Amino acid sequence: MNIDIVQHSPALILAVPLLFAFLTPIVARISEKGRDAIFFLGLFIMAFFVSVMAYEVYTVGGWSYVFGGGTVTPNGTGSSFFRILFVADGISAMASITLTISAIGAAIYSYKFMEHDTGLNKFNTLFLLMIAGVNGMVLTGDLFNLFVWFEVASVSSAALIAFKNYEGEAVEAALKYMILSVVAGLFFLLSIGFLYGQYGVLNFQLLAENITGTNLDKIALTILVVVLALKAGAVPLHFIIPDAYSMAPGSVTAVLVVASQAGLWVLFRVVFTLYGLAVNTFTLGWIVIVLGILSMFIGVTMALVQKTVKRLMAYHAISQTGYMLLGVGVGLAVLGQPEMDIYGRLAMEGGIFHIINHAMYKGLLFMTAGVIIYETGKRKLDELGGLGHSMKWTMVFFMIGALAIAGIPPFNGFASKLMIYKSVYSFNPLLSIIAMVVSILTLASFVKVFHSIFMGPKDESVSKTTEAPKPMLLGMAILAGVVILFSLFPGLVVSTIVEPAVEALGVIV
Amino acid sequence: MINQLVLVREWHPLVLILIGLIVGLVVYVIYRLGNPSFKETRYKREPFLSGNVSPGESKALHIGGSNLYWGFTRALKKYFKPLVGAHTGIVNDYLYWFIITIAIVMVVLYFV
Amino acid sequence: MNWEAILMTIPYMTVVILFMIGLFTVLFKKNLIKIIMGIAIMQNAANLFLVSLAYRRGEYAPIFTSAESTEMVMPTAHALTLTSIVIGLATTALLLSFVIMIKKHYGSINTDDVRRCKE
Amino acid sequence: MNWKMSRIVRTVTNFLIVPIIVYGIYLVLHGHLTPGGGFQGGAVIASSTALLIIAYGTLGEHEKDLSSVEALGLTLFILIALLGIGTTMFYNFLAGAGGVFGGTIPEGINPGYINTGGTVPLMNIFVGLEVTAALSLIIWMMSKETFVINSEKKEVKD
Repeated sequence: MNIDIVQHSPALILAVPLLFAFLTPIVARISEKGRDAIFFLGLFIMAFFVSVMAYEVYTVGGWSYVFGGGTVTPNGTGSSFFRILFVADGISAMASITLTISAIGAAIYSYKFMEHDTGLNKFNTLFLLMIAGVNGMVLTGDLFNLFVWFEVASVSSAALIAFKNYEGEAVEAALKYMILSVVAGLFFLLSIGFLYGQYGVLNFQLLAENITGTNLDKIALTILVVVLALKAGAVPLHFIIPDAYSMAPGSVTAVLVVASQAGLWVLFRVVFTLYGLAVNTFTLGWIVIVLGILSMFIGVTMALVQKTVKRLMAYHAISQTGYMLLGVGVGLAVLGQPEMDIYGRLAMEGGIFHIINHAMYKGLLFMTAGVIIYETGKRKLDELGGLGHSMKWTMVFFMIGALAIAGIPPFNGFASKLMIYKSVYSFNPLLSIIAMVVSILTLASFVKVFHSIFMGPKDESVSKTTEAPKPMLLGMAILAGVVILFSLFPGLVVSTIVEPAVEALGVIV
Repeated sequence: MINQLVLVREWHPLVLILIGLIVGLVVYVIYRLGNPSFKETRYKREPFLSGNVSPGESKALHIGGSNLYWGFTRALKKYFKPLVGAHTGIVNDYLYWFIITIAIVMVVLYFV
Repeated sequence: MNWEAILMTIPYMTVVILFMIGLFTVLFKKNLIKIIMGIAIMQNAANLFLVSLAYRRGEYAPIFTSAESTEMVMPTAHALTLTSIVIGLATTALLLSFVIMIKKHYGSINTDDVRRCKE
Repeated sequence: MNWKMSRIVRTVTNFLIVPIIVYGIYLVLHGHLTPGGGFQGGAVIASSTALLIIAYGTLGEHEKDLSSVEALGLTLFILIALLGIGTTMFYNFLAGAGGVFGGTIPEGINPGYINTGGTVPLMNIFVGLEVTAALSLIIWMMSKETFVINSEKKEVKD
């Protein structure tokens, strides 16, 4: 009974968090310590399987894993005609790596962050369920299975948003997040119906082979693009994101950022592999670019006028998502044309590299905001001031995150933004200029936050604040370490992680 | 090998950090050449707050929070007022935007 | 007039009508409970749409042990509908408990009052 | 404040509970033969819990037990799926292997034998367990909230 771990790693990446999520209530009855041990054990075993899968994908190449099927056929045909199929390729490997790093950082951070709250076994279960949901959304190669994991991720993240109750506002944010996710899920179900009705197949690869651009396919594509843009937080649909990020507990927001980026990963997989050249990619590319530009500009201008820390950072998450949409939108616009090799591939690499960069420094920033609220209990920028004197480490982490998000040269934000600027400039100079202006405005708003929180005289009302407890600093240190690692060796990251992801977009393994 | 490891299409973070270190070194050398006995005298007087008494190291000095960019927001009021107004917080408006975006994208994809 | 074809589209017409009713309720009604009812109507419409996709004229239900003939309908659409119903239950239960908590904190479930997270 | 229905309702509920639960268990067990299965059977059994809550006003201090039963059902479901990891996850290793649910399915029209489904009936049982506990918990939590509002007769503007 030799179990080939490598071959089964996609399934085990899902099974382990789910198993430990459901074990938590039982173990919690026996001992509180046991429950936290189970929580971290589950995360580290999942991290092991993610690294095994990623190593296999980057050395040998992707494969697809059929649940309950007879043998694991390399290209997923044969008996897997009607079975649920997981695809382990460049995209899922990179997305799982992003999720694992921020999940481990957030888990260590939340060990101390959540200690004043009751009902912690529910928190652990929901946290693991959200991770399983996001991993499922990214790994799956089956359209309806994608809907199931989309709902699992939405339900668990809505419940986590409503976990800490700030006089009912958190519940309101969770309710809105849930209503929109459910309505979007129903439209998603409609588009699954359109595609299944026409082609009788739900599997990404077989659908991609026989999709022709009929009108019904265009309607299904529109619904898929808009639903996934809603999950990712592009501008006309971004309204739930600021409420959700600002009301969720600090550690949950770091993973929530990756959960909405899973919407982006799936959007790229749908647009590139499922539809590819069956639809007029120039217009589709321009639609994604317009979504990106809107998200960038409106996200940052809204952030400038914000009054609370987390809401400001939430709007920045939206504007950074605009960068990713812009990068990959340019790649999509020139798909199939010769320019693809000149700047299209570079734009896609920049967009996708920006996803993992953003997940790292945005998680870091939200954790610093969480520390400030954990220590002072105040959320509004006007009431905070002079915290730099007592919170040295948090200030250092905040500066690393703020410089990275603003795209200051040595940091990883700049590496991916430079790739986007260069390639988008040769596609259309105006877009690149807008991107640079938005980057300057991002820096402006983070200077505002830094000044109003950390600088200024030592305030008596917040004088008793001490530095954040050790686990929270460790959680932030992990993410800051990854940010610094990516900023020192961008070439390494691009060649090992980002290029296979761009390769995987073109062809389903 | 280092080049392959770090270079991202002509962007080389280590070169920048190296340059930063060198410039830092030069600045430090110039700082050390300075005359340590120089007393900072010129700006000894209090900053001129148009006659008001300076509130000292209290919280009042700290302009922070939302009114840091009041000039920027006031100048672009015509742009910010509708933009901030659009974020009404009512679930129905959020769903309007969702349906409107689907309609627009469907029309654009159909006709172009 | 090809009555045959028109009769075949009746299920899909019902789906459209139901979906529009649900969408109308969700978009224009101000009471949160009514919005959740609208979502439930839309869920039923989506389920009906999935089931009506699987209809094949003259084929039998895919019950293996009592099959009159080997002409059986492909049951994937029914499996999808089952999962969608289960998900519908989970989301409605979560939405309703949120509404209960909002009623406790805000004292009203009208969407015009439930808008502290704005701007 | 225990809010109870009248004695007639309580006695009728005592009689009604048994057939509902038996029918629910039938649905769960024959999931792989007749329409029904884990979720539907669990929902039927959970309706008996709803009946209990309405009649007796309270379910007693069983929240912890219910959430443990739910967690147990789901864990066993995942373990059964993982046991088939030899070939792939969710592999039906019991089908046709003799043993508890491994009987071979006879050809042609037959009433359907319970001993045939492989891991499917086991999964049905675990899902039935989980859904019964989950739905009862949901109904109990929601009714606990509304009982509190009604019983305190708080003036709540609507």
